[in-house]
Amino acid sequence: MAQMWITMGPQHPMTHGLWTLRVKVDGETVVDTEPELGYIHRGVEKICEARDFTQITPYCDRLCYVSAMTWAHSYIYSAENLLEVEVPERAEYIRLIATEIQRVTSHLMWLGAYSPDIGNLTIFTWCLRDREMFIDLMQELGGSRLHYNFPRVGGVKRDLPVGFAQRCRAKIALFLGRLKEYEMLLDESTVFLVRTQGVGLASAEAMVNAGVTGPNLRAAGVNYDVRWAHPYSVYDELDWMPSVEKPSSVKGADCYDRYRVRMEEMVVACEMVLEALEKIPGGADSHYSPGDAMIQSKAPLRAPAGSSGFHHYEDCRGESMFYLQGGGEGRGKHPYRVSIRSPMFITIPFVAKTMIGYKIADIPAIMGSFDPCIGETDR
Amino acid sequence: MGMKISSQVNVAAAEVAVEAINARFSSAGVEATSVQHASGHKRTYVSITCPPAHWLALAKWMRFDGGVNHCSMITGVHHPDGGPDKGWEVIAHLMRMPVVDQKPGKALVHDAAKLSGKDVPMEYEVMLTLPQTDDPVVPSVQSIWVGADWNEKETWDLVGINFEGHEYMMRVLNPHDSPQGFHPLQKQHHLRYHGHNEMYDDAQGFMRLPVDVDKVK
Amino acid sequence: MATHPRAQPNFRNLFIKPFWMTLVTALRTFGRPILGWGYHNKKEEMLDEHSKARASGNVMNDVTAHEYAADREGSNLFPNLWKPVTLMYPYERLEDLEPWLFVPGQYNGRIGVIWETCTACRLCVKICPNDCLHMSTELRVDILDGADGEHAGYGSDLEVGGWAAVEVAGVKEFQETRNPVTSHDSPVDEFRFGEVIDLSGDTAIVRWNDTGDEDVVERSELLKADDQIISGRIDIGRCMFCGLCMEACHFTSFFMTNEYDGMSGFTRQELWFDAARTRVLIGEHQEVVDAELAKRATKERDKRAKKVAKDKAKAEA
Amino acid sequence: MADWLQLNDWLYDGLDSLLVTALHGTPLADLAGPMAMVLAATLACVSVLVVFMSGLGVILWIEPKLWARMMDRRGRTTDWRSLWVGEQGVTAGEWWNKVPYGLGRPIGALNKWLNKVMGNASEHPSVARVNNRSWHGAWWALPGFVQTIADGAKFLTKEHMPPTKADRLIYEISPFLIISSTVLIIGFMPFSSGIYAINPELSVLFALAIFGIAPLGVFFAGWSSNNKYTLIGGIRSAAQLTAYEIPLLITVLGVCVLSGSFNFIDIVNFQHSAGAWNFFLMPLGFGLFIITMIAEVERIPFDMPEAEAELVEGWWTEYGGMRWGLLFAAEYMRVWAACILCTVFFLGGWSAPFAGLMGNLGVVGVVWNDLIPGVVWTILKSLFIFLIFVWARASLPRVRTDQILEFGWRYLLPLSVVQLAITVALRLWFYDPAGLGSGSAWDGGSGFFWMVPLVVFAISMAIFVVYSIDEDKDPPSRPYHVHTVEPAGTHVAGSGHSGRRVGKTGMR
Repeated sequence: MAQMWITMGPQHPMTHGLWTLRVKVDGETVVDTEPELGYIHRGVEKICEARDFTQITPYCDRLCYVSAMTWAHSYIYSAENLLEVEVPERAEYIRLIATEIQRVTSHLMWLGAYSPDIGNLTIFTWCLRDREMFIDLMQELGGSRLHYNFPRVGGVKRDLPVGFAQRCRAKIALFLGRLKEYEMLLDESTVFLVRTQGVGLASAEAMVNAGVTGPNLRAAGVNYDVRWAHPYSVYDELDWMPSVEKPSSVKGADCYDRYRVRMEEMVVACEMVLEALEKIPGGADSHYSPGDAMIQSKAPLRAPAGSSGFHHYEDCRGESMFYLQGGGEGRGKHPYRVSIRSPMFITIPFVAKTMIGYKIADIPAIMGSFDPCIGETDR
Repeated sequence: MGMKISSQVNVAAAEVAVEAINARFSSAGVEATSVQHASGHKRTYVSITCPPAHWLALAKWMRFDGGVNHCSMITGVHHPDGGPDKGWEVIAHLMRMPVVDQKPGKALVHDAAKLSGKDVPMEYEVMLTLPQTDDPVVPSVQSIWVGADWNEKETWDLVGINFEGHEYMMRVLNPHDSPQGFHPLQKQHHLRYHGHNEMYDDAQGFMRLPVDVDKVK
Repeated sequence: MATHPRAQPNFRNLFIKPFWMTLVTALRTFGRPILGWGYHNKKEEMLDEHSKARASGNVMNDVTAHEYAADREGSNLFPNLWKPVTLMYPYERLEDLEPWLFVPGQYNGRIGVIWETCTACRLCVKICPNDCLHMSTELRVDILDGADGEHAGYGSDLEVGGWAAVEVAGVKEFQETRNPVTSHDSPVDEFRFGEVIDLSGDTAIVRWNDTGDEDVVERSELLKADDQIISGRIDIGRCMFCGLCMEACHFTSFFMTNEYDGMSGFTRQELWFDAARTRVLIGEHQEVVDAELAKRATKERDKRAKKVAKDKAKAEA
Repeated sequence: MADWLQLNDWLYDGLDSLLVTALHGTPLADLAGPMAMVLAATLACVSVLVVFMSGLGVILWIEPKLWARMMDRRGRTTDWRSLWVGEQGVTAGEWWNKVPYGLGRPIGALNKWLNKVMGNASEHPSVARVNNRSWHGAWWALPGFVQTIADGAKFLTKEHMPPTKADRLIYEISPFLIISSTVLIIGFMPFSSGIYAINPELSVLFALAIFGIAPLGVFFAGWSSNNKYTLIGGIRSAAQLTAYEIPLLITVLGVCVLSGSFNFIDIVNFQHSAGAWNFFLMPLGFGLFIITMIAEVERIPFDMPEAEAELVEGWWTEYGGMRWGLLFAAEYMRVWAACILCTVFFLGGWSAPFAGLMGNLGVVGVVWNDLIPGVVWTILKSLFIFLIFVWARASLPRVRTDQILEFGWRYLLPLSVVQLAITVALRLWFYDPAGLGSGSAWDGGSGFFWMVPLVVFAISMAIFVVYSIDEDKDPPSRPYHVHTVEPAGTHVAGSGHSGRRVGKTGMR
């Protein structure tokens, strides 16, 4: 049968960003794929080599513009590892609250973009309407809607604003009710199930070997999560369990399982925020001024040559990691080398290969279920 | 029941892993130590220094006997003034994850407290150092961990360290037609516009004057 | 495997459930103003008293209270049917409707600078990741500092590594006679500046800036000079509103105001904000200047008290 | 049964007598009859087109409003607008004064009056600044209605850029193939007993035959645009055509069998005389008709030829300007035609609902049944059917191409055959004037015949409810599951690449 290469991208509704997927198609069936990344490669690693440790955080916000808070914290934990800095307890709780709200925002953005890929455009406005609530919370906390520059080496920029706890609890309570509405429109819709179940199968061991982690891996039935495997922050003091999904076929997790994992992960994140608001030392309604010892500890500015620090972090899309080497320009004020592990840079080529054998209409369903974010992919 | 792996279990697992590697590879110049993180929960991880020649053997052993099933990241660093024996450095970060294929309808829910032996998640850091050379080459582990495939492509693309045995090495982040030998993360490349005080920048050149600006007729 | 209890591809889910959900959402949009459901369909109990007080009682704040606004098709007969929700930006502003999002200290808006309290220490220029801040400074002598009378300063004294200045002879007379409008020669520098290398007793070693040679000078002749800011610019085109300059400044001269609009221009030069366009609210400006001067005054007073105490202790020892 | 608005009769008789008397004694006298015939026919067609296009304007406005409500938004609300209002007071000013010979002055007066009555006197300065717009309009001016007309007109200004290597002949013909076949359908559809363009004996046959031509035009457009995406879109449209055209025709055949004729007006008359709409006599047929009609006009959930997610714009991609505008209008005309067909077949066309019940309410009954012309009822019922179409678009995702084909062959076809069998049985036993049954449902009165629709409807609803609430313990194996060709995720790095990367630049 005649086969032809179709170029899907760089501007294409399926790509959720700027990259190209060349697909060899035999009729309607996908025979071979080949991803093409690097369209928005800004050279963040090279820029960070000429910046202080505090100045790098705003760049890490802009790595994945949908979940800026998680990426800034991913960098900050590895910078603290390099500079050997202790973080006060309250700052860790504030960081946890900020990242978990950001996780919910990121998953809502994913759901809003995923369902139009399959054809149901109504969910898009529902998700953005609810995401707006959490974006308001982040704006109170970080100062602007998407990029916050919130964490500092050794603590956070600012304490929880006045009245934040009450708004947070009210909005989370409202949102947990909204999730049931999404499920009625998606889970209880045969057409959605038919389009997502049994599509894009990927087994757990193949995914781990290929470097795919996070919700995509937990969809294949293993509750592996960097937050408990390599603990950081105060995750071990909260009572939570990563959301895991029983795979639906012997070949592993399909699009529906990945969808279910993220829906439950939103619930788990909300419960974690509520629990953190109770357990936060100093109380959720007290407000310490910036630079206070409760939320920021002193941190050295320089890292000696030859020192190195790295930290594995659970981003909304997988395991992100920063590897820093100290002793760069400015007598060590700048890092010598910053290396960023982007989960989606490894996952997208894997997903491209997972699509072989399915139909053209399944390409957006499969690719969308892995939640690609191209900002972090190209760095 | 907070999901918590106690630090003793973590340290013990690290010790076991270190002994296993040293027992197997110390003759070949591979040296493994268990190192403690400097901040946060002060977890212990396995740090291995290995001569590039034995990297493939060590990788095979770690993959099939050590249970290290995930290649997290491969970083290349360029040390132009690191002395004769330290010109380039390749740091591979690997992880041992308790992940097994599941039957349909079954999920493996680990209880963090009861993990033991090979199920305890462990971080590995393998450091390969290359002497000062213009053509750094390191064996490729693409065939062992699929995740290492695009990591190595990115490292060659940005830092210029070749991976011998890597199929279809191509540029992934830089444009495909960037010149041969252009690897931006090498130290001889410097940032434009960095540090100088020029107020306005005219990147697109809108302000350039026409060629014949001073011609009268 | 469907872990959601009702997620089965059966006949009921083919269209009944999805249809029912969209119908409920549609009917809910009519019910909102009638049943008194507030923002996002729930009563407004998510506001604490402080924010509720700010948000209510002002006609500009209550979208439903607006009788008419441009681009907005209300309807008299069915006000609840055709009442749009969108915020009509130029005429309604989010900081009126949700003031708790724009608390002045907590919003990363336009940079506001108090130029009076700036001591040209360049910490902000160094900390800015995108090199947006540019400052031009000049060596000056604060002649009011030592003088008495209403503007008497505390008279700061020389420090090692600081700047000192000597009056150039004959310049005062020349200044009187020179008519700046018609004279053809450039104004002569009134002072000669040098860097203080060493202070011992009443003599000081100064390396002059213009010639570079060092010589010993009587302290009484030397005047204290420092590097004062003349003009500063922020390139808003490159600024990413990260707020690091605000944190780096020790003298609270930098503020992130809560303005998010009005920062646009047609060329890059138009985006260079000088002192005029980085103003802070007048009241706040005055507060900050007074607070900063008071802080410096107390610091100076403590320093002098400590010096006096130290001399007295040395005298007794 | 015939309501008072017999437009066709008025036209034909009126014009005939008018021309005969006018041309009496002149050499054209004997031509008066045929001339009247031609003139009346054109006027009939024009009146049908006007009714149809006014309905089309309304549905183009209803869809975004209803869908927006389902998206928890309010939909477009902009209304009558002066020509241009920009910032800094740039307005069209009193443009009506610039109309020559002072013809614009009444418009200005009307505008001032409306601004005064329902205008926008606001104390807020920035609001008053834009105050001289035309009056904002009120709810009865269908806020947002003008937007669709403005959108349509906008396409006239857009440039049409045919792709260079396109097959120009077919590329130019296919849009007109689609548009003309869509407009032809209106020719055969009656809006009420008196308002129709043509009323041939086999009008149902004509209408549905023409309805099926458009997907062919879609296929030609897709192929000739020399674009991979449009090619796939076109092929999908052709494949989809085979899957649902046959069930659609069998369902309509059922309707014709029950009413005994292929003429729209006879079908409606049958439903009136049988005392029950076909909706009650064949609810399964109604469901099948709606599903197949959604597939016919390629709307979500059967949206594959123009699937946004993967084909971006499907077979329309290479069309621009008014060609695209006409194609867009043609798509909505087909949806509107489908709604009217559904009304005529299943909802009793122009007969007032609850006619019997309202009939004995005295004055109200008279107004309800007789005073309101039939065309109003047809349009109202069609709008209701259109709401179902929009409701489906808002709630269901898209189905894959192979799933449509499987769904069409495996579910729609057998069901439509079953439906045909039921209608044939009904026809023979109850509704056959000379048939087996002792009498027929028409002469009513005798015995239980008015019970027939009730019983049929009750049985169908019972089956529907039983099917809906069945708690299937173990979920049935999915009918349209696609088995993967090659187990995913087991590829070895580098193996999948098909040996390209030949050029120096690595680009193919």
